[in-house]
Amino acid sequence: MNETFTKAMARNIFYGGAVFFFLLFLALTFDTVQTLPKRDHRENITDSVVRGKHIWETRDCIGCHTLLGEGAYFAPELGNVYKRRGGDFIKMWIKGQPTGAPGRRQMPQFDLNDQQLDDMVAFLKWTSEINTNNWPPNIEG
Amino acid sequence: MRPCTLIWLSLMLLTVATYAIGEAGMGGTAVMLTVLGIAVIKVQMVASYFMDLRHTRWLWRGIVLGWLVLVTGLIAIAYLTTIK
Amino acid sequence: MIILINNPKSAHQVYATPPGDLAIWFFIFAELLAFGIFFAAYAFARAHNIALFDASQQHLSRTSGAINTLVLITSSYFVVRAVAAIKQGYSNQCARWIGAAIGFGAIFLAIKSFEFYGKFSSGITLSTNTFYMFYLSLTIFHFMHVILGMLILAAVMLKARRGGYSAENHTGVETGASYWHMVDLLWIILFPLIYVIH
Amino acid sequence: MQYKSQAVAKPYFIAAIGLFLGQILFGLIMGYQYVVGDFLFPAIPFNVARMVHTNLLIVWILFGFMGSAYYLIPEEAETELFSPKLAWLMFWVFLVAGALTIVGYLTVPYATLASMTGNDILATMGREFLEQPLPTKVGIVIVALVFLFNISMTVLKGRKTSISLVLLLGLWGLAIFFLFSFYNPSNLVLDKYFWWWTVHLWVEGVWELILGAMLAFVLIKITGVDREVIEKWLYIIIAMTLITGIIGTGHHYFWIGTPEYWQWFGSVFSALEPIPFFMMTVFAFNMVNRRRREHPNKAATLWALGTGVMSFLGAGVWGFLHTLAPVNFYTHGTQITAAHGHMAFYGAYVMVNLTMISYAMPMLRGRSANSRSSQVMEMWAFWLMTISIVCITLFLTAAGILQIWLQRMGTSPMSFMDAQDQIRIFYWAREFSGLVFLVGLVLYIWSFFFKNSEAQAAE
Repeated sequence: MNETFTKAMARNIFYGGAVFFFLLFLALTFDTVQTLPKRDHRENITDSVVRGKHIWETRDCIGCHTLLGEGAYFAPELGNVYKRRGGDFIKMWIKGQPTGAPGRRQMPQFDLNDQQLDDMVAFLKWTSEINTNNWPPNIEG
Repeated sequence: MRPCTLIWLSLMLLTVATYAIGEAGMGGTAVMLTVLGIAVIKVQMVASYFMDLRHTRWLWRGIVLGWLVLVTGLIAIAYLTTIK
Repeated sequence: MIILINNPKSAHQVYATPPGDLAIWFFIFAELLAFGIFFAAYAFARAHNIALFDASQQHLSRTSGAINTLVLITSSYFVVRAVAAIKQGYSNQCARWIGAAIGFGAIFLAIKSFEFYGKFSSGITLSTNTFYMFYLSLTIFHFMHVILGMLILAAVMLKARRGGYSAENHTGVETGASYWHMVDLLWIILFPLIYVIH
Repeated sequence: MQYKSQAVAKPYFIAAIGLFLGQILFGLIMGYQYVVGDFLFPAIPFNVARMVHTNLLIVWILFGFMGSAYYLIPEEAETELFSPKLAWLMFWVFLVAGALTIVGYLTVPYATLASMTGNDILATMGREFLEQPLPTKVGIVIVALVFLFNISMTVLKGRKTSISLVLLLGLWGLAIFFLFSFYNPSNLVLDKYFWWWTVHLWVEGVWELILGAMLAFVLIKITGVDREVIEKWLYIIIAMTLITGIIGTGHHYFWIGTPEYWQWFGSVFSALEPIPFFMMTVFAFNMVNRRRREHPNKAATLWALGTGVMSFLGAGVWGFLHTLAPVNFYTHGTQITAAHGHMAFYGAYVMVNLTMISYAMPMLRGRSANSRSSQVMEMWAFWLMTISIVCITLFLTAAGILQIWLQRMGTSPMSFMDAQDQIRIFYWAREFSGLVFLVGLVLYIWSFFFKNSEAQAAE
């Protein structure tokens, strides 16, 4: 491969290609951000949902669970858990941890008060209503 | 008349032909294959004459024509499976 | 340029590599691959929903699509003339031909922009339906390639005007020409596929 | 080692390997917790072990990148490093910040750590790979900026080669995209959308530039092929990387609430993402076959070739396995993702760092290559670690396929935990492979302590 292709041209293609596709990516991002309001029902983000997300983050739930399929694969998917189990089950489950069953995977006790439990359920309810192009395949998630 | 001018004119004519077929609103397998055939001829002309691949080793023309046959073949298959 | 077969009788040589810098041909093949997959994806996506595709296709203006094809083919022709000119060393003539090619490229962009304006103002977006998603994706993706092609041609024109190319050394012109012909070649498939076949 | 300021790379490499060992230990803890759920509970719950595992991985690879830059840039720019003192200072700042963060994860409940470190002022914690407290994140930005200032000044005052330019582009890109980790909107969809700008545009964007530059540098030194040819290929490879990788981000935007067209763009462009890795493998083997000199460091050559192959397998093939939207619909959020993650990260970023360390460390210790016996030990380590990662990936792929079959297919899908119980055997096999990996890593570390009496003199 002697002078048939030069480093200068390869460099031009690198810069041209990178800038071109980054601009295209920005255009797609712009369109996505414009279209999102119609898909993620952001009007339902109440203060409780916001507090719920904060609790979700500060207890590092993503360290064991997946949310909309992203996270750790140690514990069940929680993106659709509100539809699978309902709010009361979620609160009862969080309060009842850890099970202490020998050899089973354990979830820590986070000592959430009732307000925090309601916020967590609100967040999980809101997350379950995002239009995810009907993912996951079934209710088991 | 340069060869490339001849090619240019025939490309223009084929485009008008495709447009006419489109305007006539004809559908069905025969029309689809004709339009695709015209597109294949036009692309082959551009690749061989405009891109001057006819003066190069067979490999380079083979890559472009192979790609062309593959793509138009897939398109034809996709359309054929639905029209019947 | 390595010449494989130098056949004095037929007065044309067979070159080992295509015109222009081989690196641009890597880029051309990658683009052909990406567009090829998109064309096939369009065809197979249509197979799932023919009525929707055929109905939405009626709203496209086939006339402006056809005119755009003629414009782009003519622009490609101008670039062929430019390469022919530089091969004899007429760099000014080459620059003028490329200038004309860029002009026609601008006409293409204008017609296309008018078409896009019509679609966007009537509220059509990438998320309206699958047909419009493909129509807008493919044509905008191609639209950006026309712009990139014009930038490359502009760079070549400026260098040609400064006499940067000669009969012996004009790889840059052929590189820009090859990319521009690819842009035209893609549109030649795109026009019948999106505007005509149903 | 032509410039004495290159010596600053040594502590970075040592810290990198140390943290690497820590990462593997916590990986083994997690692997065991997959089968014995209450192992070390509640002292180290799974999510804490995971934070430590993933954060140690990222930190040690950043240490490796910085060490490689401090070794490579002076030699490329043919001038002394702008300020070795600054490099030493940043080394300690980064090491202490990293260590404190890990100690914070392990000793304090995460919620308390969050309230202690100003997460209420600016909430950036609690997201995968970005669990670091705010002060650590700010520390990372400072260290990155000072590091970039240091090497950019070195390049500015020295020779500018394509390799150092590409490396700088990659490292500046790394710093810029890390800034998105400070953006944490309350709308989960927007949060995830831009979270991927840090994660994906790192590992499938700018990090591949760093990978390409480091591999090109080592290949020039080992094969002696002239710089022009290697840099030409480098540009073509990283051009394909960004052409496919930037829009390839779309394969993360299938199911998180973003519009449907991402399924087409994401699938098409990420399906092309293996091409640069394939080109890198062809490039590596091509250069080694056309080598103009017999470099005594055989181990580094093996690592360089291994990087090409394993990054193509792990990132390319295993990535393509589950990147098309119709396939990803079933594999998303299963062990298939974990399988791809392990081999891709090891094949691309762990191996390129070990390539650089394996090449540079003898130089930093005054010889062009280690003794034959040390290199043989290092090659044993290479094969043990690489085969172990292949096994982990195969076992997790099998686990993932079974998980999908049981949990997501058919008329009576199992619940998550029932499905997990059915695939315990693969988790046992994965844990065993992890132990083999640890043995490999220990051998790798041991190879540095071999007596090198009969080693060649410094180049």
